[in-house]
Amino acid sequence: MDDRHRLRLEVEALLFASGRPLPVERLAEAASHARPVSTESIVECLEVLQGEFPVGGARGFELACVAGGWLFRTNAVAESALSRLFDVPEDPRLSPAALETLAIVAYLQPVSRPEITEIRGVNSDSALHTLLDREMVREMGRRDGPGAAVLYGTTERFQIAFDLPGLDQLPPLSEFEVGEEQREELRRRLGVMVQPE
Amino acid sequence: MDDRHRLRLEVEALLFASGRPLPVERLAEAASHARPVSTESIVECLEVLQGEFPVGGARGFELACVAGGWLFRTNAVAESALSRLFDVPEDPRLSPAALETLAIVAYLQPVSRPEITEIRGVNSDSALHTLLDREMVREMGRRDGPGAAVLYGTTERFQIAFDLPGLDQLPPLSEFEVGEEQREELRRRLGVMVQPE
Amino acid sequence: MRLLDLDLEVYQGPFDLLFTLILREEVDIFEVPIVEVILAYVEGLADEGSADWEGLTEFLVLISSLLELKSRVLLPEERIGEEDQDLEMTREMLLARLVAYRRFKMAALAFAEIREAQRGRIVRRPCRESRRVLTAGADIAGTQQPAALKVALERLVEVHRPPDTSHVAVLRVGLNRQIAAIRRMLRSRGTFSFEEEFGRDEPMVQAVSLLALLGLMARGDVTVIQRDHFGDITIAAVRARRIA
Repeated sequence: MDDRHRLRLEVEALLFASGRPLPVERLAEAASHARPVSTESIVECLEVLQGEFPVGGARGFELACVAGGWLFRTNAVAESALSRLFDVPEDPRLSPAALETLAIVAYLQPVSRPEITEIRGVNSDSALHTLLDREMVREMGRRDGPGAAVLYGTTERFQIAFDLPGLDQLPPLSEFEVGEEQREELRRRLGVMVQPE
Repeated sequence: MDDRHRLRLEVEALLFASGRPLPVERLAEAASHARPVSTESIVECLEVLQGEFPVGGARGFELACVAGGWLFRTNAVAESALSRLFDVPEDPRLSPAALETLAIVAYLQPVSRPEITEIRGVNSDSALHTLLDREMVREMGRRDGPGAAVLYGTTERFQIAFDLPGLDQLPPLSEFEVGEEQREELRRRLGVMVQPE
Repeated sequence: MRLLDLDLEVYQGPFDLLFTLILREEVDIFEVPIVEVILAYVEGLADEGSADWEGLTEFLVLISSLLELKSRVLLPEERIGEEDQDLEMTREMLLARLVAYRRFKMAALAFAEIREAQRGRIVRRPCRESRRVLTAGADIAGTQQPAALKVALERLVEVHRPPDTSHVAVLRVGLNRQIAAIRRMLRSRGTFSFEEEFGRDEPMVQAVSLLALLGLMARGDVTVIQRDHFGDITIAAVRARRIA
């Protein structure tokens, strides 16, 4: 492969991998790994690529100059296909992690993220994210005091999915009736620091 | 633009935008926004694109079949330029312990932590943690019965990182078997009864 | 016995170490300096500062198979046919584990190569975040079981009840310590009975004492007499030996 072809290959790879607009200087800098590459030769490459992938052309992506740099982006014509790709239908199943997290939120609400993590013993951010995303769980304000952790509770959508007329209709736990007092006892048993009130 | 060109444009855009391997069915599904698109016509588009962006070809990126789907990735030739673009290496090397653990998970999945330890003869928690962290390995549920050990398997990311079209494309484990000669030598050296004396 | 450089850092565990010792260094099992392997391992553990129980178990299994093989040679020769079969089994088991481990070690090396060839290939991040399209409320009504929530939470309560360990005594025993203890007794008395000294100790202490003893035998520092199978062992110091 001669130098010019190799440079074209590299510029193409850089633009593809970056995902953000790359100024000509930045491209030249990155391509100068073996010997110095001038901005002129970069501009030359970009012109060839622009001819091949023009804005609004017949290809799936196009080379555009935005925000002081160069960038590959998808062709607007493909929008309908793309939104079908990125709009993910809801998976009716709940992962074990999501179910555990949901159980904690359901029985102990309002409950904070650190408390959930403490009870489960593992980071629960992604499970919580899924539940928020699926609108099974929602933010319910913040705890008073320093740190002010966000508190989470269940939603109406949760009650619909689990066919619960009300939160007091959650199945009783073998050893606990789920009243206000028992909830505190449960928190204590699960090792959640009880906040000084 | 005729239908065939438009489909090609869309497939190109989908592959470009996805960042994850897209199975033929997924491409067909996304492209079916106006009227149903058959997997055959998708395969036809992929063949054209593969001709244009072959693996190890003269372009900055290539169309590869990994993890059961199709994916654009940069050409390995552009590595030096790319490493100058990204300050932090995208994927630090895996330690020998992590690679051993990964090999065990890849071939024996679903496999539990004690099973991995038994084969390696050392605790593999930290190696497993690294692999989970790097999303090369994931939890796959639990074994039935008491104790209920967590089971691990490999991820899509593992297949992308190791250029595997599918898990059935792993190099056969028999390739790594200790040879008959070595085995005999081992047997001999373990054989205390045949003391030379 | 020749000195081996036992830098355990280099090895990915006892099987790796043993495989290398036996094949690359061409050492017969008889020559493997078990005490040094154990000491290096125990020191490694001390450096790590945390107990690796699973690894320790595997290590003990390996070492005990090694010891069984070695002890057959070191202990007085009174073998009968049945024991030869046991020996064969121990040998086959050890061989099987070495071979099983080795396969994955080689696979790991192949993985490293594949990964190295792939390093330059970058997959870009997706152009946009996926958006979850929620199913209509009417369609999800009653799709989930409330009992599943109860089960999930009860399991967490179960997990968080710490096990009662009040009946477990803390046992302090170490290989170095037992080696030193045996040496002390030999210095003061010249000879002693295993049963009398360790017979009333915890099984773990007895096991480690036996490991220590076998290690000292392997070095040629002690000699033992065992009159009957499973009978008491009399231990005596080897005097004329310490030249170097």
